[in-house]
Amino acid sequence: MSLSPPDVPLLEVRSLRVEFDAAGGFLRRRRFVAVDELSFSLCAGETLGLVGESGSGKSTLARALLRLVPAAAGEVRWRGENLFDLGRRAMREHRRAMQMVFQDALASLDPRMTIGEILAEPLRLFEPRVAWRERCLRIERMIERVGLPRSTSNRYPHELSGGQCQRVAIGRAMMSGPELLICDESVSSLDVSIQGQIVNLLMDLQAQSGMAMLFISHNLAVVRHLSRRVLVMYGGRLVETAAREALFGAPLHPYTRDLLDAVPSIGAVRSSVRMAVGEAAPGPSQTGCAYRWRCGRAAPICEAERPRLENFAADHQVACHRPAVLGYSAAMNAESKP
Amino acid sequence: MNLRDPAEEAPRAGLWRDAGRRLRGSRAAMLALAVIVFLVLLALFGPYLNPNHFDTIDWSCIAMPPGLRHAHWWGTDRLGRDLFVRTLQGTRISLAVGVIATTVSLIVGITYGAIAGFVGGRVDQLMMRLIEVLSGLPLIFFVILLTVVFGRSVYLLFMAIGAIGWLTMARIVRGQAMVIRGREFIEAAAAAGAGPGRIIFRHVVPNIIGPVIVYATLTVPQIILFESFLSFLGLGIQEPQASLGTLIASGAAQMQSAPWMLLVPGVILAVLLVCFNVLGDALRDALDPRDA
Amino acid sequence: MCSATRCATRSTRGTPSDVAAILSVANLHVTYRRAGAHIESLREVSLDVEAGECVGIVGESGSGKSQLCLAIMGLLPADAHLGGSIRFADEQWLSAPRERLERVRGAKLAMVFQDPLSALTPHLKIGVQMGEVLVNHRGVSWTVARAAALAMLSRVGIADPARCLDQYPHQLSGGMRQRVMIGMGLLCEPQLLIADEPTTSLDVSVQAQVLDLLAKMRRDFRMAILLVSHDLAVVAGLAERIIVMYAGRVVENARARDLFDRPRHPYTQALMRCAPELGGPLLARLPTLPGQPPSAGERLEGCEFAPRCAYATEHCRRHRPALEPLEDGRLVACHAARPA
Amino acid sequence: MLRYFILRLLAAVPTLLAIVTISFFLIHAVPGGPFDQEQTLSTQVTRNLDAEYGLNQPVWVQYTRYLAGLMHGDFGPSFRYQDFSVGELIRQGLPVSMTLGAIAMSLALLAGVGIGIAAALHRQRLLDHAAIALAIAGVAIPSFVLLPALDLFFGVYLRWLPVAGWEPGSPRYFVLPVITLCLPPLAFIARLTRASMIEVMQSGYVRTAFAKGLPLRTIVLRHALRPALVPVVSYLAPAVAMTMTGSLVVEKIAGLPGIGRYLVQGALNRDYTLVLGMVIVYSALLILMGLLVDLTLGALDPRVRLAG
Repeated sequence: MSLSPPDVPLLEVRSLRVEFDAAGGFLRRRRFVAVDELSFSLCAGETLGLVGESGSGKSTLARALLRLVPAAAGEVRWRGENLFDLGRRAMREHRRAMQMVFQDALASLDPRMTIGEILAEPLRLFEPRVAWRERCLRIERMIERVGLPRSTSNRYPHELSGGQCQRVAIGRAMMSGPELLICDESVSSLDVSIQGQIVNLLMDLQAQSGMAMLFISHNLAVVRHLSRRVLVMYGGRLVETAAREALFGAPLHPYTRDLLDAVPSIGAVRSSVRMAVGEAAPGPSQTGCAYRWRCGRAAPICEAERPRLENFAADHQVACHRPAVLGYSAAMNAESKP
Repeated sequence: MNLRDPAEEAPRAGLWRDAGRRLRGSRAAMLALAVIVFLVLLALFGPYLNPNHFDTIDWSCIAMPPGLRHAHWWGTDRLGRDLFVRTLQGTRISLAVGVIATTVSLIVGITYGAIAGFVGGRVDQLMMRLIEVLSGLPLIFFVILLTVVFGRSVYLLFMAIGAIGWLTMARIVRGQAMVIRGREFIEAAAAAGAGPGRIIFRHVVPNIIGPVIVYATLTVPQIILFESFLSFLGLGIQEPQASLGTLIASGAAQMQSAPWMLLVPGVILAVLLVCFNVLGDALRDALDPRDA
Repeated sequence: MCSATRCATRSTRGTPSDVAAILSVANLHVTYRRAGAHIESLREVSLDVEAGECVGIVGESGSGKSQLCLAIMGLLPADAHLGGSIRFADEQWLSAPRERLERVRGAKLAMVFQDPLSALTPHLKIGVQMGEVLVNHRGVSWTVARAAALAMLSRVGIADPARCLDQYPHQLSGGMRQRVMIGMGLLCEPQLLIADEPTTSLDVSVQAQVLDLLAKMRRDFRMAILLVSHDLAVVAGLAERIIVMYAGRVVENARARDLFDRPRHPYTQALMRCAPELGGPLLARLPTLPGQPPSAGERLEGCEFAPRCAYATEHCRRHRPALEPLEDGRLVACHAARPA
Repeated sequence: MLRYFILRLLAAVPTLLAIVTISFFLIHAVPGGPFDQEQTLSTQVTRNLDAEYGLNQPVWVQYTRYLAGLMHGDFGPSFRYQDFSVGELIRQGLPVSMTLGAIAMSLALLAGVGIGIAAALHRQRLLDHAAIALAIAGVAIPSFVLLPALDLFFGVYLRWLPVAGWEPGSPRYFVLPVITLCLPPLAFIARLTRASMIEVMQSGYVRTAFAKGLPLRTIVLRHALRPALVPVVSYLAPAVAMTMTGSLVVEKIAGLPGIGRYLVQGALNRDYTLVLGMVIVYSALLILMGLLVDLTLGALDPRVRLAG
């Protein structure tokens, strides 16, 4: 099954680049490139998974999309309109449609506000004219929608458990009826038993509202359940993008394969991992493939030339000089069967 | 209706309730608070309990030691003025001065610090440079210049002292504002669409008020001490008005012949300062959520 | 004889009947009195670790795993009240004098912590932090200690050990720090290594490396490992026996294969069901465990898991099930799991 | 490191210049002049004096002349102590004040850190409560109460030590002033050390050190002390500058010939050059201490990177 995007995608990112001032540097400022040459698009109602290890630029990407950190180059188009061209005020209007849920739910809620006040904030911002009776009603409805007891509205974040806080954070994001929800590691810090509850809640809300989701996680198993298409990031760049079946069934990039291999599993006794010992910093390198230090398949060309993200099959792109193509179609068939 | 309007409820976070409970649990803090309240009441109403006036000279009782047999319970000074009334009068002035100067430094410090800390970048650099230069100057230098200008009005003088004493407050507020700015809930508010004004007033300020209040509690005794110091140098309150500092200064000169003239105001000052410090410390501990 | 049954029979007596068990925890209670309330962080915990055995401890946050580790190490905060017994190397451990604890800790009994960045002293070079273990326990000179540290670093797979010795913790990557932590624990060739969530703060790829390292070191040093994790899959590859904890209690204690083949406690079942597997079928909804674990200080009359348990009966809510052996030797604390 | 040091010293020049400028114009803006209070002087004499010291010229001319003098290390003549230049006054008084301040601060640092550590390790026990009581007393008892009280007790009743006065080479005169001077910083340092030590002792790496079986002494000295000293060191810059430039109260009560009184008297008498000289000494010391503190912080924590 391949997804044919409509003419204008909801969100389109073109060669996005984000830089930070690196620590140190004496007179000349050194820049650290967190995200580089990143392009992808997201259609209305679609769920996109984004995986990669810490430091690969996942969170920076999410923040750059919402203009919480400035981008150095590239553009982010929302329904064809470049967000970077917007003024502050116009951007704030757009935030209504694009909301975010953070990793640490407790930290993302103002400790001095009750849950009711937290949920009321988006309404105050985007619909200030709503009467308070109506506002209360909508808060109450949202509290029920995210599966919390009514009495929660008078309580403070620190009085709730991690899972409940994440429900509140999701509720806050849903208050303004977003068309895109960015979940940045939103279930990673939760216990497994709670993780499932939150993932199901997100899926339910998406089914009800038809919003699109960008689901960022290092937990491959959860991403596999949620997303139809998956992006893999390494060192600030995309190294592979594919539909779920292709990515999990027949990964092409050595990094994707290693990542999948490294996931511990109850079922199988894990085979020893072949990754090299000296872990190079996962920051983007100036030349060549960033993954070549850890790659089992690295060749001289990997050092000389940076691989570009190229189409390998329909809806499957990879940035690798020596992708693992052997047995690709067989693996694809096996995965798409059940 | 089950749900109250969230806006009608003042932000009284659970933290505050916890802090109040912890504060009440601290015996030392409660004792200090009781002593402060007692001293404030005594300073306000105490002088009326005694028939003497603070600048009445009782020629029959020059430098009389304390005792309950005569009307001068805490003794008299070299001029025969009643020390009970003079000390309480001095306490009243010292307390007023402490509160005035702290309030002024609070207002200036919060405004300055919050702007510097939240705006950040070049504005912050510039504002901090100014603070650096100002704190390079000895405080006493300013104060002496101010005494010359404002010498007539004690309260005006101490508003001016507060206006200089805001440096540390501004630093604390800035530091807190920068910490809060980096917290995820601020980013969440920005992501949710809140503008800078709303973020500062609804999210940043309520979250920095704790350390600020603690620091204010600790500023009051500092200012009282500073006023005493100035008065001791002869720069503060003018005769026949008295503050704890002037009383101590004249007492120190007589410590061999009439030690009570040093001890009475000295003890009151020390007790007052100890209590404010204990209260401030306890408040700080109570507001520290790590110390559960 | 299966270690699980031995544990059950011995826990009541508390006498050393088997020299093979180097760690024996019996009926351990840990209580705190805070803000006027009694908070029990561990209740009736019993377990044995045999020499050379790897035991996994699994449970969600707040289930008492870390408390158990710290209790074994004798590192609980001063206001913790401990009851029961901990025997390490046939020695009563709870009442041991401080000097004795200091002599054994770091030498025969070592620990690896969750977050290696905060667990390493920021202002001391790796060489000093590793060397001091040997200087302290073996009384060797710093030169000898440094050489030993160097050898250990290359054993745990640090690419440039000489350089690493002169680096500070913040200059290393997360995986390298955890390797250093493990190497530091192994310097005196301990009989038991306690690893408290050693991979939780690491990326999956690095996690795999660290788990491999633990397995290799265990073979090389013939030591026992107590591997703690909230993730069943993490302990699956390493542990021979797995202990599942819930709300400060052991709810199931079984051989790893038995446990994964046929989890008997409803909580273990739920844990296994909830963890999404890469190879598993794609489901419309993830399986979940409803409700929340009981909060600290909350005391329930019956089984702590009853409010979230699909099989709970009135009996479960009234009477707490004891940890009792089943026919295959495993221990389970559940009324429903017991044969009628 | 050396480069950092030099850059920081260079950066201090504009700061110092700004301080001098602000002080200069501030004190000239205040009504009155150095010779106004001398009622014995006729207007003509005052005018002559003004002319002699250049006080009749516009302020900015005076300012440039003062700066030009500073370039050559000349602080100018004192208006009040007319036989002395400001440089001479400071040269005479500074050693006394600095010796006193240095002894007091060293004592405060040693005792304060020691008491702070002891209190932190015996938390909520008698020793801790005693340390807290001392700390609060140190902050709350002003020096102008403490020194007379000490004088009264040790000097007048016990006759162990001289009440006041100064004799070069005789440390007996230093004892009571030093105790008075060191108590407030001692109390503050003890309090800071206690708080940070408690926090550090709860940190992960101290727990690791315990898990390694290290004895408590090693843990405290090798693992905990350095990070615990960070807030103490940060506090030291202003405290040292303040103490070393002399305490007006202590020097006045103890009759010590330090420089503590010059700032206050200079400002009261509009002794422009003396005040500016004192401000320069104070701020230069403050800036230097700030630099030393930053270098020390870098040594205490390798993660701190010294960047210009």
